[in-house]
Amino acid sequence: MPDTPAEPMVQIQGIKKTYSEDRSLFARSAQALTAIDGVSLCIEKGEVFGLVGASGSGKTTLGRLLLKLEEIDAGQIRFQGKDISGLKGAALKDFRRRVQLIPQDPYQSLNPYMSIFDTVAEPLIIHGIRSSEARRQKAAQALDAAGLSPAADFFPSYPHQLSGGQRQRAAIARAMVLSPEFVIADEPTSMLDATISFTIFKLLADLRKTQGVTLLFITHDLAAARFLCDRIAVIYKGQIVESGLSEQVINNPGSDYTRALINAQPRFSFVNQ
Amino acid sequence: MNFSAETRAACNTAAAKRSYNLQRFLDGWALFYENPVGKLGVFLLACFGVMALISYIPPLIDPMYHPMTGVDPWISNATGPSAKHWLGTDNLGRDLFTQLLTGARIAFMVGISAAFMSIVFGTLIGMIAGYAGRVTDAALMRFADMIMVMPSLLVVLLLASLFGQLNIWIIVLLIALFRWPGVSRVIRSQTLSLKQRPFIDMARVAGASHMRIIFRHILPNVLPMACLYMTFRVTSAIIVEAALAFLGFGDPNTVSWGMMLQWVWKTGHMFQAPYWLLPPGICISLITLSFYLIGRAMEEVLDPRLRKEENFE
Amino acid sequence: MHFRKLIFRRIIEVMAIFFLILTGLFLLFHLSPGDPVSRMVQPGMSAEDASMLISQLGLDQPLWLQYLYYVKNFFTGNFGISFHYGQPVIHIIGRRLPNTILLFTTSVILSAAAGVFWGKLVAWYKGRPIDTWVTILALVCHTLFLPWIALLFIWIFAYHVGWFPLNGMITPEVWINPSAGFLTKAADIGHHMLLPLLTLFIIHVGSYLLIMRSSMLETLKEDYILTARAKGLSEKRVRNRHAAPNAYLPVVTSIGLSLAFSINGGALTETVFSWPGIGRELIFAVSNNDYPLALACFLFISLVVLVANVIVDVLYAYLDPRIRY
Amino acid sequence: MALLEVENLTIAYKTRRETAIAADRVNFSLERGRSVGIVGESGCGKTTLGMALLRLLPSNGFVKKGRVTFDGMDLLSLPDTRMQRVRWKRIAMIFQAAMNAWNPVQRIGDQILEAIRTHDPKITKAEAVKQVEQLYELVEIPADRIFDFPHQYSGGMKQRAIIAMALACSPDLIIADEPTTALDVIVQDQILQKIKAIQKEKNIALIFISHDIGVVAGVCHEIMVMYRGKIVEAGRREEVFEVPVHPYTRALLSSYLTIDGVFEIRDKQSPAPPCTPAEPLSKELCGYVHLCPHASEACRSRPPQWREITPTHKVLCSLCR
Repeated sequence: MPDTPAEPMVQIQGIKKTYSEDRSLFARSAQALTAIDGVSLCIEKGEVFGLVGASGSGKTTLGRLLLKLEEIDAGQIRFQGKDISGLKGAALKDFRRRVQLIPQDPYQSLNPYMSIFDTVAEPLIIHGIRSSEARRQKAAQALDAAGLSPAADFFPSYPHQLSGGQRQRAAIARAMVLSPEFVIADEPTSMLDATISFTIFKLLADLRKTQGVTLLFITHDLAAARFLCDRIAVIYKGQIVESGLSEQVINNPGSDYTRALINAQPRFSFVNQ
Repeated sequence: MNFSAETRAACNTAAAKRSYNLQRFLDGWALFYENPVGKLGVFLLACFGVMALISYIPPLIDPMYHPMTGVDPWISNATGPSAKHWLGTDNLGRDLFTQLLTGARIAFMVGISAAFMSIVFGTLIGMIAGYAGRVTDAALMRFADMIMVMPSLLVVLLLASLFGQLNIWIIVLLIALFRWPGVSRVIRSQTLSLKQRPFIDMARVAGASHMRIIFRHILPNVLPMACLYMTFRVTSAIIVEAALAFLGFGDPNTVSWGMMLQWVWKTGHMFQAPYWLLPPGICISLITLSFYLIGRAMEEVLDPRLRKEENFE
Repeated sequence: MHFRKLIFRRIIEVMAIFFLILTGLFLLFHLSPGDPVSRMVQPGMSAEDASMLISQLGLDQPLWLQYLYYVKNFFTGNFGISFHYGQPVIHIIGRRLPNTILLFTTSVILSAAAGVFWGKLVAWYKGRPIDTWVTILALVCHTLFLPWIALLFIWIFAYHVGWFPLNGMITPEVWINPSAGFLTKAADIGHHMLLPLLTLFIIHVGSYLLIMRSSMLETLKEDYILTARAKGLSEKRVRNRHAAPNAYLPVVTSIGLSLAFSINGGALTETVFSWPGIGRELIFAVSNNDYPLALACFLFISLVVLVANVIVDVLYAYLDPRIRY
Repeated sequence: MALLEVENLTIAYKTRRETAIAADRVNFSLERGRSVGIVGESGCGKTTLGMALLRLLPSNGFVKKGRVTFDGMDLLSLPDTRMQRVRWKRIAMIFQAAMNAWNPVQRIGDQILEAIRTHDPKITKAEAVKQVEQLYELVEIPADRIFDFPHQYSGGMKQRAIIAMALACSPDLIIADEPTTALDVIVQDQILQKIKAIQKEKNIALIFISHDIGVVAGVCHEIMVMYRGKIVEAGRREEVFEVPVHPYTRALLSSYLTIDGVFEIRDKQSPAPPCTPAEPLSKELCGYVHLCPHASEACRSRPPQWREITPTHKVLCSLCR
């Protein structure tokens, strides 16, 4: 793949997505909801990009569009320079290998009927790694990297036997097992307790350093985005209202919405720091 | 993150290494068996199972005990219970007790095969409708609605009149064909909620094919519900078959409890021969009750919230 | 308004379903072995009458034209002549349909009302002996074999005790008497109706009770029940004003889904009690190969179920403001 | 005497296999007009505690021992009908925003009216409606929305309406259980400001339950940190934030991300300024011992004890000397 150093990982140009509410056979109602309304973004190779927005702002939809879980209505998404809208067959499978998801809810993101090994090894089977020895080795590596070690201890367990943090680590291991180039983390800690989510953030930062993966971090929490991300975009009602380097966005917010968001953050002015 | 020694030890114990499915099943069974409703259901069902098994024996002892063709040469009218005929005989001199035993066999056969077929149809259609969504879903569900508003008993009757005498397997097939919509509605709504769960997204992102997602990820999750519905479908199949036979549209080559009731009703013995009227009705009611009890007990083991659309049949 | 649009849509849907049933029946009739003409025209008819009937029903036309005739005939109420009665089918339906609707609606409304009321109470006392016993009783009622329990009732209450007539809907002597007023006639029908009604009631009340019970138990877990309690309301008020109105909703849906099942039971009851309804007529026609009558009975029964479904939908929309507003 | 005194409150749940303790020997008291925040991770028993005060535990939950005294009344032994009069009239509750706390088939206004008229049967409907209008003004919802159904409200409006209903009978104590979870940051901030202002203005006592220590610190005078059913540290919020002593509190604070970066605990040294031992209350071992970076042999063998750091700041930890 011709990878010029300047080429961005993901380039989004003016994409739109609307949902129609009704899908009955006999009546087609006209109510439509615009989830994404003309978003353009560029995510560079190797960076952690934060997408911050309130619930219903379209941030999760944007992630799903990037993952090709849903199709855009207008605009263009280019992944490593190539338009993804028409991908099919082998090309789509190749895309699936390169782009992965870390989901929101660790209690729902693992199939309760599959052991941790089956879960982590499933992408390997799908992508044609036939030798079971190779699969074991790769799965073990991924679990170790995600902080579940010794991996062999976790292979036979089922999701309900793990704690929330452990499950999220298993989900991360599954996402990383194919060594993807681009990972979308969709509110990876919103269901976890504060102390646990902090460790997950640190794990994500580690993975980026050791594996060089590009990360899109979707969150409602400006503070978490600042902690983890190089650059931040703020999304509001389906539109990007502001984007830039994290420090810049937070110290010099350019839009009223971002300013309101920053002002609404809890502060501990009573503590003499 | 640090894991405690206990957590690791817990993962290593034999119990944890046992398959999750097996573990779930054993837990579920314990909960099921604790429930008096479930116990009673299993007990009743075991009784009927024994009846069905020993139904093969009497005709071997003496051909006059054959439920269809065996006629007691000394009896030409309906008679009450005696040492020779424990429940008495019908107006042709056939032994009611062996008829009753054979009826259990037919009930099991009809109930389980029709239920199994309708569960297979219902689960497949429900999964496909829920997973595919959009037009496929709408079309399949409208079709299901259409079948659901049709009174199945009367439809089968009408078909019987149009196509002539139905044999027992055609009846089974027809019952199955008219009984899947309820199952597919439930399986569909479950599939819809499963589809929202991130592990399906994870599978798609990993590049899994639709087949893989349906059979590897969705099917195991809806299977318990399908099993539950199977018990309810068994009852409904038994009832429909019995009602058909009662109205005179059963397979004339089989003896079922519905058939026995038809004979007692049509030959005008219902006021004179309670020994003939009571047993088949009690059996039909009890066998449906036993499957129903088992279903109810299973329901409490499975998540009760899954069942929003209670079914009647 | 949202509500009207919804009901309107539902009516369109139901009409589409009915049309599909109509078409399906036509196809089945022509797919099945046997000659359509001989099935619609009684052998004993004079040649003149027969050819008139054939041209009326379009049986001498190509299949697609026959279909158009068939649809047209449905809307003009022309279903041919019944073999058994020798009368136009529509007249027979006209006489039988009200009887079925009387028995069907009375039984559904009574058993639903009783089942919902008792289910509400039983759910409230979950875990107590009364709950266990009523639940088991409801399960038994629900699984009783309908024709058998009907026969049993006739045997006990009509034959042995003699409280009720053995079968039928009216006593001819009462109706022949010119001095009999409306009340006397109504009482006579009521007397005949009681036993079939009791049969249907017992079969249905159990399932309605069980559904209401589980719906109520689900509702009691909801957060707004906690709010209602926290507000300091009395337990009775929490139950009747907050839990029950929400628990009705799934029950109404279930009633809609169960209507087809109820009509099965209705047909069986009518047959055993010789209640002159359309269900009994269908079973009778099927037994006697009276095809014109059987097809028309089936269509009208489907129509009854569909109309009842629309009524249930209206009721649901009325009970749930999320649909109304 | 304090408005609310909770002594040694132990709450348990009966499950199929065992009896699980959800809250273990909880002690605290609350004065009129003061506010206390209870912080802890999910499942630590904080919601159970709130429910127990109103005697609204689920059917398998029960108070094992302890006393709750509210304005001189022993709440746990009050007859049901009298307890119904305490509910909402004296102690009101603000439920989780994510919960569907509104009955979906009744108009919101009717539900508020019901609360008012249940506790004041003599009030006329017009007067009660007037009261609701005033409450709506207070929580800033237009009065023409009063008789809407819940599904016509947005999440933030529902939450504000819940606050309006909580104030309807002018209670002495409000228990707010995660009132802003699942709301957007901006809406959350508005609601918190509202709760804080109303609490101050009406001199109401407030128990504020949340998993988010930052949110709690914004609203409450005092903070209690709960871990696995036990209160492990309690004190004025300045004390807890400036000198957190219990290792769990420290972990909670040092993983708290603020807009300016990670929250920095001023005192970098691991536990604890010198303090005097308080009355020993606990018999079992510390619940945090398996995760605690400072756990010593003593922690694994002896139950932790309450230590007093200042008269208002206490901690349940053996490491504190």
